[in-house]
Amino acid sequence: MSILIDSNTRVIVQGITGRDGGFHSSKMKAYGTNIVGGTSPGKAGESVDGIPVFNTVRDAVAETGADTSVIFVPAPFAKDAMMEAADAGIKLIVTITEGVPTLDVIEAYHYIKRKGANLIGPNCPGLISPEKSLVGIMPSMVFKQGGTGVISRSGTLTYEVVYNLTQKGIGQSTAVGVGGDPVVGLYFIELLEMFENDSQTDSIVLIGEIGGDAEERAAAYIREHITKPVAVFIAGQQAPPGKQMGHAGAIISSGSGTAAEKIAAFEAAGVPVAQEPSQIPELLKNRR
Amino acid sequence: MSILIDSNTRVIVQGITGRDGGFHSSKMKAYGTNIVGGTSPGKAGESVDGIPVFNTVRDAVAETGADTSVIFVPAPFAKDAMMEAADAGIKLIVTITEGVPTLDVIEAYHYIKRKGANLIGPNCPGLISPEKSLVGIMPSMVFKQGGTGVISRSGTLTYEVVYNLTQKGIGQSTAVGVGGDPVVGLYFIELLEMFENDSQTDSIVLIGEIGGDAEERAAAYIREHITKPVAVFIAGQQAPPGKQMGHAGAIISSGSGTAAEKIAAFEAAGVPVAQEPSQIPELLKNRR
Amino acid sequence: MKIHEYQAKELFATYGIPVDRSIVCRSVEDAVKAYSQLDSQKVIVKAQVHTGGRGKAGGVKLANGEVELRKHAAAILGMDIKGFTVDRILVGQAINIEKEYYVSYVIDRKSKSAILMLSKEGGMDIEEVARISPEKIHKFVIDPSTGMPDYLAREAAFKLFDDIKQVRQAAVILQKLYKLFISTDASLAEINPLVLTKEGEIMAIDAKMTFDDNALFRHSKIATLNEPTEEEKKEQNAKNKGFSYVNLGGEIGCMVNGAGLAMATMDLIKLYGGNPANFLDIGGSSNPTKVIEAMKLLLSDQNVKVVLINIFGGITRCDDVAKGLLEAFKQIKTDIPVVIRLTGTNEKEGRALLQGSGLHVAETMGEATEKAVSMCQ
Amino acid sequence: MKIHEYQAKELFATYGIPVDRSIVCRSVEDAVKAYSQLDSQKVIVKAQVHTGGRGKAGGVKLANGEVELRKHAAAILGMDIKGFTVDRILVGQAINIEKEYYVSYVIDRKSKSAILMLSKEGGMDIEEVARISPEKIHKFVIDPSTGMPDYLAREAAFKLFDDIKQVRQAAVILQKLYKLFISTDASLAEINPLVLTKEGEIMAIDAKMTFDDNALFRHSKIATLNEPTEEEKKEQNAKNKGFSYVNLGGEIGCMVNGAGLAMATMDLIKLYGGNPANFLDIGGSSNPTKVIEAMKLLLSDQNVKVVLINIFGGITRCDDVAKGLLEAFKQIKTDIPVVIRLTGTNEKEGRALLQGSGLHVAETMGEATEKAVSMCQ
Repeated sequence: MSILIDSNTRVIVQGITGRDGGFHSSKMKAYGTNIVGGTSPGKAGESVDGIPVFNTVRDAVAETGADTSVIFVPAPFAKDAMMEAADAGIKLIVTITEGVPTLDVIEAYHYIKRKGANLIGPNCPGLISPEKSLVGIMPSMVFKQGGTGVISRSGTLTYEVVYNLTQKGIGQSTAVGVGGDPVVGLYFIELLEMFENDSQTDSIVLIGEIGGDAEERAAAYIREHITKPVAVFIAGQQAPPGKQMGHAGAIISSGSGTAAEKIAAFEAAGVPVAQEPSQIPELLKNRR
Repeated sequence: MSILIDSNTRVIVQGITGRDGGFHSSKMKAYGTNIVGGTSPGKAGESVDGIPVFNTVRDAVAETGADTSVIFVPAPFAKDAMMEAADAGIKLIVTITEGVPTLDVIEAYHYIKRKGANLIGPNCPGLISPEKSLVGIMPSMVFKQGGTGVISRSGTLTYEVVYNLTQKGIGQSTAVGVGGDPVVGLYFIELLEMFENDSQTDSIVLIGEIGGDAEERAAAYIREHITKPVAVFIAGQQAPPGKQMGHAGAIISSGSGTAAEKIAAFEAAGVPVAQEPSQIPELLKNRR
Repeated sequence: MKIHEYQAKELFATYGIPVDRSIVCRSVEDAVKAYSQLDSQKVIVKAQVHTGGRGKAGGVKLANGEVELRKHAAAILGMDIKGFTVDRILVGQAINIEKEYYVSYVIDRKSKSAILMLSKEGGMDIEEVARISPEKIHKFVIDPSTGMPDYLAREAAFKLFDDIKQVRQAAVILQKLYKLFISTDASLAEINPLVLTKEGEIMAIDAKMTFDDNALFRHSKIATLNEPTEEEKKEQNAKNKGFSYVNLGGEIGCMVNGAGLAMATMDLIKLYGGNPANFLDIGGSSNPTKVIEAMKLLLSDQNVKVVLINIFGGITRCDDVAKGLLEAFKQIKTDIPVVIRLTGTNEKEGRALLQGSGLHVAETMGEATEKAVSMCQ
Repeated sequence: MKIHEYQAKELFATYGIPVDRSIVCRSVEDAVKAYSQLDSQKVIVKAQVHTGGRGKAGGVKLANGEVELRKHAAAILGMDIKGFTVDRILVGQAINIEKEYYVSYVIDRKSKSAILMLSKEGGMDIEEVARISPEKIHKFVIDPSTGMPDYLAREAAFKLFDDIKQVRQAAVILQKLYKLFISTDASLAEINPLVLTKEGEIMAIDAKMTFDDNALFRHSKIATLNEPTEEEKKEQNAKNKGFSYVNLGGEIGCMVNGAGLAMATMDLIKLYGGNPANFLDIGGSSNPTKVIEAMKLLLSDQNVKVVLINIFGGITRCDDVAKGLLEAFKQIKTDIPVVIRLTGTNEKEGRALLQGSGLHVAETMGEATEKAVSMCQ
């Protein structure tokens, strides 16, 4: 087992004829992901790297039985793409697109939820269940199948952490990049719950950063509900208030959302926090 | 048992300080309905016939634990009242108001459904579970507790039929006036299903009329799913096409929605159709 | 409430939906002036009436040149189409049609939603298409909270077109038509046909809209477009007094409280061998002034030979109803026999009060109807 | 993106939200002219700066008469408030305030919604209210598909007012402010205080709005109101080149691919006893031109003594990254030492390529950071 995606997941790519969509479709397909189709209005009948293209998500779902979609369309069209996927019956929508207006995300998120589907992203690297399925833009070669679930607000920092895990022989059940925007889909608590319930997962790594209070809420949730060992890294201790650190969501506003508060919350909950990414494998081992 | 309402139902009246709202609140209360409160913005703290008035439905629900609301506000405000009730957690919304714009009903209906609640009406007389609870404007004295479920698109025609039943000693489990507009809440199929599953109900009377094809769909549903005896009356055999017969929904458009089609559908499904309302008790008895 | 094609096209234009250039005319001279303004050798002349089937009735003609235009305009103006006299025609530039499509938004009772209907079989009667080849009609149920987002409009447009440029054009039209439909509380917004021109444009060359009467209070501009027929005026007058009235042409006038019971009463008259003169629902209560007004309405119909009053006394008890009726009939002088049937709460007391009033009192609907029918013969 | 109070008030007025009469002025003479136009003995003079706390800084004054106005205007214009120089003031009619309230719409990460916040504690810093008496703040989570229907606006307004007339006034303001918030893709729309005047009017006498940078593409008018500081301009320039850059004032310049890793790198520098000069995320790929641009940016900071490059090679393999770096450093001439740490796919091959290039190569983040810090001392 793993969470959200596995070797049975059937994926379509929205925006498959775009530069990024095409490039990563091939990457995902090469990794072994069941990329069953793609969409690009007006290009039905064409194919990208052998993957059939459809005009609409509804057509793609009808023809391929897809249950998951990964979205690469430009930001102004991302809301429409997310809603199209949900309306067509897609159950997991992974939005890679960066720079989507927040109110668009809010609208799409609530619509997706109402349709009984899940959203990951936007502005995220996607997710991977190593050696089963990759949905997104993660560099698959740093991952290895195993028992650690990874949840992260970041991209390369996740790869850094995972690379350290893999090098120490600690594989991953599923790694999810939740996205760096202030409002995104699945987040710490939902994913912690999924990992807690996943039989393959034996430990969890949570990578947080400044901005918002999701880490604080996650810490409280872990104390109450998570029995598996968790190790944490928080980025942005040196970030000045009021400045956006790359990710739109990584900003200390009105003095709250600091790394110090977050680290304190995890420590208060008895969850070890790494000082550098390379300490994570050790912290996990110590807990086991 | 009965369906939708019983002696535990806790009812608030939206628009309780209006003429109709006040009059029928007293009637319902006198019948024994648990009228626990009413709303009228700006009149919190007042009372109508001993019933406390609140500014908002949310306040009323918080204070009284109401689960059902009956709406008497004027048509231009009915949509807002329905949505307010649903948003405040009311589970059954009964809209008596006549003349509500159809698009308002559509919007409110979908919102109510999304909130997991049920709508009856608008433009309906409400419903009654005799000797338990009356929510609406039905003349309670013609009803008698018993085993026949009644579903009707009409008001006085329902009373006429029920009066005939009661006089013949046939009581009712619940009688529901679904409303005479083209778009209303709970309708034949949902209510047939509820009556089929209700242990008190031993037979069902369905009173239809011209317009739409809900009777045809009900006939098919009865054939497939209803094991209890059903008797039907359809009004409007003499109605000319294109003319609205009182109810906004009672209109034969483009040659469809005629009484003849509906009667044929029930007969084809083996459901007896009365030629006059007074035959209904007999038809029910014949089936038992 | 219905409006004319030319009025619907004005609304279309306001909402940015492309329509053919056309001018409404009330005379042949107007039409000739319009012809020169349109600057097109061929024009279409179309009767503007509140009914369908004008084409079959000869109310739509293509005119090649001014002479033909004069001929057709003269022929169509004043024409009678299903009881409607044509007093306006629409003169429009003839369009080079490549293909015709059908598009409409309409209220769907079953899904309790607005739905979009599309078909490649444009220009035909859509009920005909529905009957012969229902698979050629595509339906989209619209979620009122999201309306017509880009993807849905595109998805719908793909049902009609393959070329992405045409799909995009059509999608925008579908979105604008939806906006018009919702913003005006329409119950129907139909384009039949929507055409693809030989020049590659997509436009509406016919337009039909009807509106929700219950919502006219918030659309005062549209309400001013109302043009009721004589019969509709009578119905409207009744409505203003709190009645619902429809003339049925028979001899037995009926007055009933409640629409369902009123329909059942007219059906019963027919069942017993009579002919109902009307449908008349006097609404919930039955106070004397309402009864007087209703009787006046019934008696204004020359065909009426008997009046049948069928009242169910519920919240208002039968004895109170009877008192009201007696008071009303003190003021109504007529030779036409009146049969009254009174049922419901306190019915015996009610009927007792009516005894000896000269009104014919009955206990059941059946008895009352039988009486009324026999008095008619 | 922030705008000034006077600009926000112009938006308020466009959306029908009542505001006090006020005029923006750039000089004392302007202010005197505004005074005569306002025709009010007492006026308020307020600094227009993109920061809070202007009141405490002396940037808000009540002027009774022209002499006082001149004095205050002269004092405030040119004032420095938290590093912002005041070049504009807003002169507004003084209002007879009965009571002050707080109202705002803001994006809430937890509920993933816009929320409405209200409090009877108006005029105060809302974070202060939240800290001391959170029960005095009322929050309404807004369903984006229904927005602010009448009932919800009324419900919210009842949290501030008891009188139904005031409730209705306030409810309309709440609906209009929501419309403004949504229509402009705002991330904050705050009225603090919303006041009830002694005359019974409800109006906004302050206005604060910030906007979602990601949505400015569809709000060109609002985008023109952008007034970046010098620092923000530098950040904006970096952004236009595909970077995220924030100056931190230390000596170790860093260049990292990915925001999270960049934050982790600056944290590690501090942990190892150094001071990061900046946050710099050069994004996913690391082609030579990007590296050159990023180096120019780092070297333009006079404080930078060492540069630390931390690259995770994922989709782009480390050997390809190394080739790019070598190519870039052929064109960059600098005496400042550069430490490079390269990890990820094909890292050994990558590091091998960099050997002998004059760049200091490290294997781990720890090692690289240690090196950079020691070089700095």
